[in-house]
Amino acid sequence: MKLTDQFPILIIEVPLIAAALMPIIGHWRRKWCMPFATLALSITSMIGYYLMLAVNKSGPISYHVGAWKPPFGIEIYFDHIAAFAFIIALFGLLIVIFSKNYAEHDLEEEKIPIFYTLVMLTLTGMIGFTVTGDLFNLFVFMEILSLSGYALIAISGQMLTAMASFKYLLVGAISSLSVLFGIAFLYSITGTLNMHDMAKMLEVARAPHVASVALTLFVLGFSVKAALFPLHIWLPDAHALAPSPVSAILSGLTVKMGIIGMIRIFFVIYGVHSAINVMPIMEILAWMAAATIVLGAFFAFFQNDIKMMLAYSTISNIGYIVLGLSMAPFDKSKVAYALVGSLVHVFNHAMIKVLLFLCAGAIIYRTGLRKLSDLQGIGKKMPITLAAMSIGVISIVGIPPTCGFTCKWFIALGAMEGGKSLFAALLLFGALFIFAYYIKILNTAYFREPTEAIANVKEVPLSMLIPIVILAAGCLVLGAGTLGYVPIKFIEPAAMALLGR
Amino acid sequence: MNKKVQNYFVLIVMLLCWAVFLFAVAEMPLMGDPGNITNTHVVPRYLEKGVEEGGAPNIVTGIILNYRGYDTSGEVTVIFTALIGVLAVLKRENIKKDKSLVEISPVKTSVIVTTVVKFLTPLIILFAIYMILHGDVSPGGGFQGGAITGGSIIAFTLTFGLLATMRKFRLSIRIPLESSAVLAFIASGLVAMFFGLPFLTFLIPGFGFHTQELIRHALFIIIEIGIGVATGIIFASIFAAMGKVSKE
Amino acid sequence: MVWHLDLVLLLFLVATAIGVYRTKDLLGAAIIFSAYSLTMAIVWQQLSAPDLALTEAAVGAGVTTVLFLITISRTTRREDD
Amino acid sequence: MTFLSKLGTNFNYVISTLLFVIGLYTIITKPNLIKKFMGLNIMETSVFLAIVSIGAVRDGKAPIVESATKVQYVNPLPQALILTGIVVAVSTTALALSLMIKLYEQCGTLNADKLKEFE
Amino acid sequence: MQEVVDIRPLLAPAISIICAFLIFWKGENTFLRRFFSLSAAVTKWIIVLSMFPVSLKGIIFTYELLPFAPGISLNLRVDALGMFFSMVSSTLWIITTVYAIGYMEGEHARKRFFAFFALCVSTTVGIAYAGNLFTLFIFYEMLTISTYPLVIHKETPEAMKAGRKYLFYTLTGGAVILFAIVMTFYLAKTTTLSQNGILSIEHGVHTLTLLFALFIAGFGVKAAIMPFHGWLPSAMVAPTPVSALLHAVAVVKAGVFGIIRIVYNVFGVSLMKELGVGPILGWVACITIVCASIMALLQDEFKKRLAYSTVSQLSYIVLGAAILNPLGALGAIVHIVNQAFMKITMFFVAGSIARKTGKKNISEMQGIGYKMPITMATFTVASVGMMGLPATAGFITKWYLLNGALEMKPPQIGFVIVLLLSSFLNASYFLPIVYRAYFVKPLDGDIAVGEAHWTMLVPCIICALYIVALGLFTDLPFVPIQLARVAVEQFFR
Repeated sequence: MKLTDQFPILIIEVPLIAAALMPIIGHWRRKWCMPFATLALSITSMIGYYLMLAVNKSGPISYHVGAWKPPFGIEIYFDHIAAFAFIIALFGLLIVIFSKNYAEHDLEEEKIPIFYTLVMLTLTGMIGFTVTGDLFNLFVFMEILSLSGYALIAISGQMLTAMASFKYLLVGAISSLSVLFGIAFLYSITGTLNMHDMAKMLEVARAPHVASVALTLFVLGFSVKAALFPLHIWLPDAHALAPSPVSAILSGLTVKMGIIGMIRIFFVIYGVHSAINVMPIMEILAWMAAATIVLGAFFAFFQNDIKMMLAYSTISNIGYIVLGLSMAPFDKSKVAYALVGSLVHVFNHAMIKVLLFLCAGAIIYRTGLRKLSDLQGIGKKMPITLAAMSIGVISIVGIPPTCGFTCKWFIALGAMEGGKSLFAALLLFGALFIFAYYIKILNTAYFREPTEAIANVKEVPLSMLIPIVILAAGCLVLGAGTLGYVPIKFIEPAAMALLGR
Repeated sequence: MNKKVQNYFVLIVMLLCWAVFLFAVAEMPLMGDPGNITNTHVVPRYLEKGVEEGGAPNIVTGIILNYRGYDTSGEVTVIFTALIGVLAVLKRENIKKDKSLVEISPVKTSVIVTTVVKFLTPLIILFAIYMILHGDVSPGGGFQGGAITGGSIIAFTLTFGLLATMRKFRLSIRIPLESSAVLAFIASGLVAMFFGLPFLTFLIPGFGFHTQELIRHALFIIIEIGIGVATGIIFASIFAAMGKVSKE
Repeated sequence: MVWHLDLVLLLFLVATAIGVYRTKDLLGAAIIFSAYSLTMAIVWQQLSAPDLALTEAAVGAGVTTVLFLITISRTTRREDD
Repeated sequence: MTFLSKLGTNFNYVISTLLFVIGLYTIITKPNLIKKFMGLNIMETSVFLAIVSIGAVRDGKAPIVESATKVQYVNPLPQALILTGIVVAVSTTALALSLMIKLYEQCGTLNADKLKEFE
Repeated sequence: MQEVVDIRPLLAPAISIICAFLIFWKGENTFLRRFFSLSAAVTKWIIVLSMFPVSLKGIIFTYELLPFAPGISLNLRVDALGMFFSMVSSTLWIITTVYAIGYMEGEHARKRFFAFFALCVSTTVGIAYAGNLFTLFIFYEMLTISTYPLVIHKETPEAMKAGRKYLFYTLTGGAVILFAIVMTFYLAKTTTLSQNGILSIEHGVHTLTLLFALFIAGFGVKAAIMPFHGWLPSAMVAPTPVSALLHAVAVVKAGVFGIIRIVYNVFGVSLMKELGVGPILGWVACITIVCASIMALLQDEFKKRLAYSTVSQLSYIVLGAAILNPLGALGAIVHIVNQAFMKITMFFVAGSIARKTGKKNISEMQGIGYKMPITMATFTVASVGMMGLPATAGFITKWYLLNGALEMKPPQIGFVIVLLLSSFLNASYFLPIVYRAYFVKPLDGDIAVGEAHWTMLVPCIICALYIVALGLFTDLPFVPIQLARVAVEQFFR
């Protein structure tokens, strides 16, 4: 087989190789870590780009590791959802470029290679999680990305980071366990671990109770990973106290893994044809998501710490995504507006949130301050960063013509379609609430005179500006125009496939 | 008091959860029944063809290395991650600055212990090596062997202290060895790729039957050794990082 | 009959688990936990899973316990602080 | 077949779910972090027990083929999975314990209730 | 009817946006700033004017811009009504810019001010040219955002408070509108405005009524229909040119414009008649008219009083739209321009007085007429117009509205009464100012003539003259009222 046929595995292996070699390189030449990581990630994102185009052209790609036909071996199933791997690689690249100065500036000498290793590992885990077609393999990759995530939070070694990390670890470990238990239950009634095969066996399996309990366990586990409302306790501390590049990774990408897990479970394994009716749990999810939107926005409103604010807004945006998922119509007659919207929002929110956290990181890097009240008039000192941040803010609120708007439009439309106008209203007003607290950032940034604390603050170095500017441009360009179509056009067949049409 | 009430409440909730589980359990296929779907759907192939396909009389090893080898590569990545995570939280021990608990503990290690450990460690390591190399025909394999090696190293450290142990492995050797498992997997996967086969294919066509067997066995051995060494060193390093106490 | 032995072992598992819960002294709890792991190893041997038995004996009873012990010695023995 | 008799046959599952719940109870109610982690380990092993029991076959031999004669083996797949699972468990434990050591260096306590005051 | 694809609808808003960015780029330099603002204003005016005769023939310009998601795109479409609104705003922009240049002398952050000023007007024109509800919404939100820095320009706590209030009201309105738009799209599968409505009765009376209520609530915020008018008086802290812009040109007019669009282009006359929501809307407007006028009576601060009078005047337009017959519609549309000119004159006067003498309250303004005769003369003209006496612009509106109300079947005598009552109330809160200005000696007794700077005086005069002109020449071919007639024809075909 040609090299391009090997791409589905290479997209996981390239960062893994980089991760494995990173400590060795770091032991000899500290300076080479960052270039090496950049190189690996750029190769990965090229591969991802190729695969994305391939999927878009000719449907999902199935790759059999070790030449074992599924269900005997492990299958790597690269479908439209798995194309998120490309996004992970790309944003990972930007974040690594950004974190060059951070690592040199804030970390002690010997932790630099460790930092890059962990970043590569967590990206590997996420990519693997996204593309794998085997349930147990998914669990393994989930562990990789979670463990490296826990460690990354505590890497700076400052006060409280260990506590935040531990909180995350405890909850995360329990959630992984519940996923594993779910896998156990499903395996006991299907006798296979390959997702598609499992879906087939589940249709003939005569064990509704087992299947429902398994589904519940899965939903619980993944809602913890996605920080859905009652299970979101770990998120704010973890995302706020972590170093900013790490917060960008966690908040932009890692949280999405819970969502992708849910998608796999709901639509691939249980699916539309399955004997188990997933609708009731969808109802519950919808209400949880609604609560998440409102409460996330509500708590964010009272934060003074920028990163806390961003963390809470992540929670409420996850609410949007899950709301969209939960309103996916299972009857053929309806258009899957909501599903498309939330799938697009998975990507958009990743972009916006990475942008925002990088901007916050840039500000903290220059000023060392993170309280909003200390940062008055920062906009006059760091114009480019703050301009980018404002773009991010506008898009996360979902004001056209930025990319945040499209998904809200679609999800609201889907809510209408599902006859849940209440949710649509809630969503739109939730956006309003979010704006209410983001306007505080803009106010302090632009309409105040600089305090003497930040009197001699300069714009951040180029290696930090480049990712920020690129992402900001993305937020604008992908919001409108023919480019604005691209994510939707790409995701629509995916949604159709998920709904088995 | 309040806390007690809380605990009772939690207890009740837990029992409810258990009840829910029991409903599922009562519906699960009967345990030990050969006719279960778990024993009829995928597994028979492993049991029938396992020896010639999987290439190991010990089917479990065959599955670990061959059928589901990719899981195992993920597994070694996980333990590698664990090590790096531990190093990120607590730094690597530093021979000059740090001591181990034994060195600062008031109790003097008795002669008996030292002698026994001195005497046993080589034997344990020998047993570990046997287990690593013999994993495909008998229970055990790279990981178990590695764990045992790690245990022996830990015992050695506990007796003779950080300094004495860690001087035996210099950092420039340890670091490559720690990632050797991941690298071994990737290497043997890349071999297959080089011949244009999917990742982690061990049976490479285009050679004579015996050569194929030989290559496969060689790859197995490489992986097993990689896993074993890496696991041992990783456990030792984790232990050293956790057990160090800075001098001041 | 093997299954009865299993039954006893399983009940012993539960007992050790509760013991871990109830012991105030963390060192003791760690020891009980290693007993738990060893029992688990035997159970798996009974379920004719020798590889797992070995692994659990080496890792669960060995390494994990040692890690617990060293953590306790680095931090504190008493449960309340 | 009645509820109870099925439970009797699936006794391993009963025990493993019980252990799962005990572990969870430990995690929730015990303030001490090390204790919490012992609870987590108990949970993990309980899940492993469940998975291995899924693979068990009455008087089946361990899946090591000595001779070509046809004998009833137990299901090897769960064992392979659990091998991975155990590694994952020990990795999580190692990371968590190192975090605890760090925490104790910083705050001087491992009691969750006391740690709250530091936030 | 005839439609032509043309780039000019795009150019008109684009000019001001470009201007805004130029100012952001080189705005520190006073000369460049003024040059950019004025030249952009004039260019835009010329562009709009060049479309005027064509659209007077009833021809519609369209221009397809970026598509967003499937089904929603950004397209521009200039019918007579949009043309009319854009004429008003672009004309007034020139005048206001001239005035602002004088007024803002020595203010801080002038760069920001003028940049957002330009942005604000371009979004207004965008609203005027919006071809579908979605585009309308986008520009509507952009207007909100770009007005905010103007409102809080002084950056005092009070200004910040006003700004927050403004944002809260308008954004909530925006969300309501978005919700309604989503609903519309779901019902009608399109949001493109068409000459006689895109919705039809089979969507269900209750749904449609709810939809209508939502739309009115949403646009009513900017149109300051009671009880959504709260932001308007408190937004008075903004500099005078801004309040002039807010009240006369951009924001509030965007609101009423939206309402007219909803009534005629989304629901359409026939559907409105079937639903029978017209009179209800009319009565809401009437209540607003009366209450706001009474509130205005109680105000002593000059700008506050003007603000409340704005609230009441806007409801004339809503009322005209709600009457649902050609005369009413004509009155409503014509009042857009009339009220704009009258109100802007008043604000200019208020601003000049404040700048010149620092007096903000009416009670302090004894004999201001001696001091600034020309200024006060223009004010007098404007207030006469407000009362709707003949030979002024106000009279035209009143005339059409009254006839419209009488032509309704059954004739709504209530509306007639309210209209007459309101002109009485107008008189009773404007004449005292005039009286106080001319017939009461100033306290400090100095009657030395001291007019404001010419950049502030000339706009007042122009506007005053225009008010009279509007009142007198209603049949010349090129006066706005002709365009309004075309618009009405388009609605009632």
